[in-house]
Amino acid sequence: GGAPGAAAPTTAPAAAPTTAPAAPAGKKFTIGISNPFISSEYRTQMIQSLIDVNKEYMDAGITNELVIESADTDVAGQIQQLQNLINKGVDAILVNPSDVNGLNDTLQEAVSKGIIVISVDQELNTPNVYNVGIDQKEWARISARWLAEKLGGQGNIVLIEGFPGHPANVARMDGVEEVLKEYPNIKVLARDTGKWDEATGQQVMSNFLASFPNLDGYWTQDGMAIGAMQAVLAANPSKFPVVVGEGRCQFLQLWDQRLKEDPNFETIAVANPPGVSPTGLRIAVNMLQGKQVDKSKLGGANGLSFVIPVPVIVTKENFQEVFTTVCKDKPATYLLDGIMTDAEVQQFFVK
Amino acid sequence: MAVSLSARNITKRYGAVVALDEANLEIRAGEVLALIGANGSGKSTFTRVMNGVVAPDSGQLLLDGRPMRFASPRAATNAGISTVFQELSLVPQMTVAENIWLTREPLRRGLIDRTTEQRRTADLLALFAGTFRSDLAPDVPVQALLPDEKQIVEILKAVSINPRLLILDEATASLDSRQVQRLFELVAHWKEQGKAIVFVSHRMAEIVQIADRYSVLRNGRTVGEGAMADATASDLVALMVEEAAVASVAQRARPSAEQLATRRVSLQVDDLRTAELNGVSLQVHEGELLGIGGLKGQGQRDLLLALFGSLPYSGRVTLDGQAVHCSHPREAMARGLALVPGERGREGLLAIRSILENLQIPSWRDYGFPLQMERARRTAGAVASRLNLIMAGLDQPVSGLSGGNAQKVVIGKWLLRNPRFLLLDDPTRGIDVGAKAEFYRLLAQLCDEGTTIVFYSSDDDELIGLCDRVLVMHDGKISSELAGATLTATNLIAASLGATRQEATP
Amino acid sequence: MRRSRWQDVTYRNPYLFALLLLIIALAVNILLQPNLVASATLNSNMRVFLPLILVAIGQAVVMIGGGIDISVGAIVSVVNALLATQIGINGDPGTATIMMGAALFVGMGAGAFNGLFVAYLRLQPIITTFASSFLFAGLALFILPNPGGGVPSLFTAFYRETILLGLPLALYVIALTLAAWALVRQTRYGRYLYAVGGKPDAAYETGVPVRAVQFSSYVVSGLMAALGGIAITLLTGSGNAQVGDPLTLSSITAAVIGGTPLSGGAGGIAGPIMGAVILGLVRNIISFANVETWWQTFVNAAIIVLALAMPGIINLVRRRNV
Amino acid sequence: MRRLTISPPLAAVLLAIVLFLLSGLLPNGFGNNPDIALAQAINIVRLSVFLGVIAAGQTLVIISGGEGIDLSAGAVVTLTAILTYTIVNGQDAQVLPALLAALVIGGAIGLVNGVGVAFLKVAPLVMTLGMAGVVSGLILVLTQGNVSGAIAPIMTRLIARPVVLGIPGAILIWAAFGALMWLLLERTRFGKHLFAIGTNRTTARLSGVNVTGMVLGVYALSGMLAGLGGFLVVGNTGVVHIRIGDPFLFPSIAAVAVGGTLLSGGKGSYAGAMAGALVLTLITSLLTTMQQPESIRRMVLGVTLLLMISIYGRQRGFRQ
Ligand SMILES: Nc1ncnc2c1ncn2[C@@H]1O[C@H](COP(=O)(O)OP(=O)(O)OP(=O)(O)O)[C@@H](O)[C@H]1O
Ligand SMILES: Nc1ncnc2c1ncn2[C@@H]1O[C@H](COP(=O)(O)OP(=O)(O)OP(=O)(O)O)[C@@H](O)[C@H]1O
Ligand SMILES: [Mg+2]
Ligand SMILES: [Mg+2]
Repeated sequence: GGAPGAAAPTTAPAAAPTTAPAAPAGKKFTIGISNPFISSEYRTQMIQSLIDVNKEYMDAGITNELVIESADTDVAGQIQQLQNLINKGVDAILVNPSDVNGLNDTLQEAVSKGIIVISVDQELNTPNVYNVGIDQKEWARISARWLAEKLGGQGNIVLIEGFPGHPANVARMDGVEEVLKEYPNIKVLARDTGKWDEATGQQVMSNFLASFPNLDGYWTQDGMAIGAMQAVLAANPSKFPVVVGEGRCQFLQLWDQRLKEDPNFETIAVANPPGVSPTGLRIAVNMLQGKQVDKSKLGGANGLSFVIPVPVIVTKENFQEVFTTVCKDKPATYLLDGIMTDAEVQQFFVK
Repeated sequence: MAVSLSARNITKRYGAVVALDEANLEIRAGEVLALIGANGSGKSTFTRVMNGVVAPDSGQLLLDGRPMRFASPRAATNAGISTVFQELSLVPQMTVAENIWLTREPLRRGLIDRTTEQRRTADLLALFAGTFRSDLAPDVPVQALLPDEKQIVEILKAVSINPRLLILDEATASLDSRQVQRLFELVAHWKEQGKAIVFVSHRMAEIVQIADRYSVLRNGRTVGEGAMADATASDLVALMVEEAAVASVAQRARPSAEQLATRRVSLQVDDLRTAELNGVSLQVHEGELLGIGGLKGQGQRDLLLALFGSLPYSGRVTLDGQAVHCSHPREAMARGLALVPGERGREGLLAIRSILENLQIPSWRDYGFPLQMERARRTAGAVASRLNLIMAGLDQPVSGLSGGNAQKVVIGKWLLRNPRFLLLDDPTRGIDVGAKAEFYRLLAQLCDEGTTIVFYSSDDDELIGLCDRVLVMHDGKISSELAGATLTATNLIAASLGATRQEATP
Repeated sequence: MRRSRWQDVTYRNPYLFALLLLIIALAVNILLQPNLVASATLNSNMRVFLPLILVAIGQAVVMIGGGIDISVGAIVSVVNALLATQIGINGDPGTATIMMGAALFVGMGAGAFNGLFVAYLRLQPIITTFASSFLFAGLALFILPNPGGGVPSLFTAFYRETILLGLPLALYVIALTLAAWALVRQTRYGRYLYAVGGKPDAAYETGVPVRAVQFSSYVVSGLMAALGGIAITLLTGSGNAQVGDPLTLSSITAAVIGGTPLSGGAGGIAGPIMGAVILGLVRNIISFANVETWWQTFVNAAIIVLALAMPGIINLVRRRNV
Repeated sequence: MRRLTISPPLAAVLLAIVLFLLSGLLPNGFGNNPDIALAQAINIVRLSVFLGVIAAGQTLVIISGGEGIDLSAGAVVTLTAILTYTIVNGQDAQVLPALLAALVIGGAIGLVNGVGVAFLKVAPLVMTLGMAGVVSGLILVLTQGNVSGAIAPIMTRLIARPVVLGIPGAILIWAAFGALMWLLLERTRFGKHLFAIGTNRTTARLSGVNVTGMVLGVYALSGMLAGLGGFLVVGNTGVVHIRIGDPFLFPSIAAVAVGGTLLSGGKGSYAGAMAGALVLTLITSLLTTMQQPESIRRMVLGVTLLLMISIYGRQRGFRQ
């Protein structure tokens, strides 16, 4: 998949470009990835596509191995992962952080050793640490806006969120609230956490359906959307609520299944791409090769974030196309994705 | 330092059970008071009131004439009262020295002085020198000791505080005759020092030998007190139990040696060896009551456990002419064996479960699926009444039973199975005279019905009074065989010490 | 009844097996990562292990006293939440010091809460501390609903970078606790703890203040959890109300590998310290042995299970050979 | 002076009823509408079933004593849920083979626990904790993070949808299951031997109970029941993910404790665990409806647990 040019560069750099340490000619780069949580399809796909993209560079003689530190662990464990990467002498570290501040000192230590550190998926506000990821707030606004419009600006809804307080969840819920503020006639009856997993999402939705038999719609995110949809299908309420989906083939299957019963069924699925990490790998390699980052293209809290546009949005318009092409030969767990090509990431660098 | 303690109108209830009912007791320095009574009459409870473990519901304790209320065992210890508990108060994981000096460790600059502790322990052990194995040393964990050695440690622990009042609750129950004699020598010495001693035992001979005065409990009430010199053993028994005449001494009509010889050999053992047994061979006839004697810890326990399939062994065991090698108790059970183990609480009972379940665990397989509970209750109830078990009901947990009644449950569960071979490891320990007499009758009856019994007892009188033959064990071997005319107390003691070898009677 | 020489040796040195494992783990790790013993690397490892080490020590004390503390992880979280919110990234050293002192009291308070229920209200330890772990975890989330806050870098730098005479700070902390423990073992309190864990009824009949000793063991565990909480806060420099969660079960595993049985009355703290280090080293080894991602969790768990089972396997083999 | 006593299962059921009635009083509770109340009650019971079935294995293991506990239950639920999902793969015909596989695999893992506990003398807490890690690792190795499959329509019909009189199949299955558990514990030799080994293993052994066999069997059974739990859970949710079983682990232990089973073994009932599962599910649902944050929920759960065990979990005192 490619990236629509939502954030395509137009102007030349204004700020002073950052310099990355240029590697001596002929030296191959070693890249490390630290991932503290593997028990999800998102992370699986992320690791796999990292391996695939690195293979490209390895074949081209640019990198050698990709050192993978990946296990289910806590902050202390991730600190140990990072220390091991430093001790193994990697040139760049991609880190999917388990904690927003907890790794700061360790990441600084890596930076001070001349290692390029890029946080993927989750934005960190740490000096000299780059971020690569989507704009979570905007990501949530897309589906929230769709829901509000579909409801015609009025109705009773519930929200099922991820871990309360998790930065990504906070950003997303902020986005949702911003949108809902514009629609005063949409009433939020209740809000609960589905802890970002299908089963909990399913359980929470079952509870909601039992408590609010006349629900008009709900907003949710990620895998919880599948659980919630299952709950609605199982309860089979007299009025089918307006649902928000997720960018995963499994959800598209449910969508397809529902369409057979109700040809007018509509929903939306916005991809949350694991591909931001391999995109991060491409950025790291370019930096290691001495390319200069065009700081004016960066955003985020500390101006060090590479903001990757949302690669796929599925609505009734493109549903059939995505479902029959992308999902055809993919497992149900496949997340709709997008990895920038090496050419595409050049937009972030000084020409 | 002369002490006097009197307990007045002590009452203690456990739910519906009245353990002590206005009981009284009086003891002075320099005397040994025998506290006697049937199982469950409240002796242990009484001692536990005196040492602060149990808070009485009502009544008064006077120490040296002043009213006293012990808030904890510690307070009693501080007042100079120490106790040898019936169920022992030792921490298994800790060493002998650590156990003896617990709470009273010798200190130097606030820290424990191990050297002094070891020395003092060795001094105490010297009191019983020669009556235990060399394994019993100050720095050995108590869990590695045999029951009699643990009992000795418990006694030494009680003595180590140099008490003014020493309470011995069935302290002799696991001791052999030599150890008991040593204890009695010490008791005599302590008496001279002016200590007061409360002595609880079910062995009448011991009581007669050591006590100056007696106090008898029946159903928690004090029913008699007086000087030992003024009473005979049968007087005391009459006080203890309501039915007048009980055989206080074991007696049984025995078949003659000729009669026995005509019966077939039902159990034969050749060269049995375990960690403690150094080659034991023996033969038992059908319906014979074979006694096993000897000092504590000479391998008697291993012999019974090995026969019951509970210990790995080498050697040959033949049951009814068929060679068998049981590697689990259930295999032994299937061949008609039953074992009443030596440590009731640890090996014989399921404390928090009901009497019914305790009686039926070996037998559930006979009650089909789903279990026929009515039938199980009926048979269990029959055994309980046959043993005169005093209980609130079959559903009562065994933990609420007195020591002796609990022992009846352990015996009862095997009677339910009508075993063909009954192995008994000191089964009358802690059983009162009434129950003992009933038990002896039971043994006789079982023998008559053809049950083969191997009976180890630490009570020589029992062996002499009941057994057809007695094999005395010494150092993991059978050192002699006594029967008929040679089965006498003197011979038994002599053989126990391994001094002589008796010839078997022809 | 009679015990073999091996049983005797292991009885007297309950941590012997842990020591053996530690040596093996160290050897394998050094083989794979030769610079492990360089003081910087040693420091970077030990500072990560220290929180678990401290918590495992407290756990071991409770276990010796015959209990178990399922709430240690939650106490760590409470302390972390407290420090991160009350000190803050830009907090001044004065407040920070006071708050760390206060954190110790909070930990002991939480331990006292457990102790009250277990020792004086006589509830079963495992379920009581299980219940209180929910209470404490809720409290931590209440204090700090969202990850955030932190402590000044002055403090984290001290924790992360202090190396005296070539040895990391963590080693001095360990030496200090070992010395304190050696002293405790020389006191009556030490004996009481083992007696209470071994057979509480017997200890009571002997005059040991059983309830007070049980109570105190939970206070010690709370204190050690608070120290662990301070250590992990200094390690991460940030607040996260769930940071302690994984420490509970790891601390029990570390204590058991270190020869402290769950049945109480035996063991020590040297073993659990080694146990905690072993758990950390195993993770290192897996990382440096380049075990494939998908196999890492399995290999890690399998090694731990094997380590737990090893004494049993040895005994089984020995019994067969008798 | 008799102390007021109440049987723990009864106490838990009473608590459940009180909680349920309370939940009706909430702003968006069922109020005085009996139809909604009934629907709500059925929903609560249905949600309790899965916890209840998983708590069954936990009950057996805890009763068996020796500090018995099964911390691998969560991981086993996950593994068997994934297995069911992949084996069934949307086909009704594959449901029975999948159930069989779930039981066999769960049982096999339980058996390994049993071997560790019975032969290698590893403390159950750490043995099963270690196995939980091993099973989680196994899941990762096997799935590599990707699970594909689907449940069969018949599973949804039988487990999630109403079968008779508006009662979902899962509840009927649970009722039958509860009766079987009672039979197993109270009316079979296995049950009697289980209580015996939970109370005193030496006594049990010397009374002819095959202690090793029982320990092996009980852990294997616990694994099988967790396997059954995994099968039912996926039948209900219709989706799996790689940690689907985790949220059931600690509640399964709490349910057993709330139901009055002694955590030291030898005493307890499955009726108690069933009531405990109901109580826990109700509290969770109640707090959800009340819109309480996670922090309050946890604290309420902790306090409830403490209260319940304070009512009947007290141990004997030293001084009598
Ligand atoms: N902890 C307890 N709970 C309930 N009942 C008890 C308890 N301890 C003793 N009892 C009851 O109190 C009565 C007296 O018991 P106690 O142990 O004092 O008898 P005893 O004279 O020492 O008997 P034995 O000779 O068998 O040791 C018995 O009926 C017993 O069942
Ligand atoms: N004295 C004891 N105290 C506590 N637990 C014991 C004791 N004896 C045995 N056990 C426990 O019982 C279990 C089985 O022990 P053991 O193998 O001796 O008995 P068994 O299984 O009945 O015999 P077999 O293996 O020959 O069938 C072990 O897990 C052990 O922990
Ligand atoms: Mg008594
Ligand atoms: Mg065995």
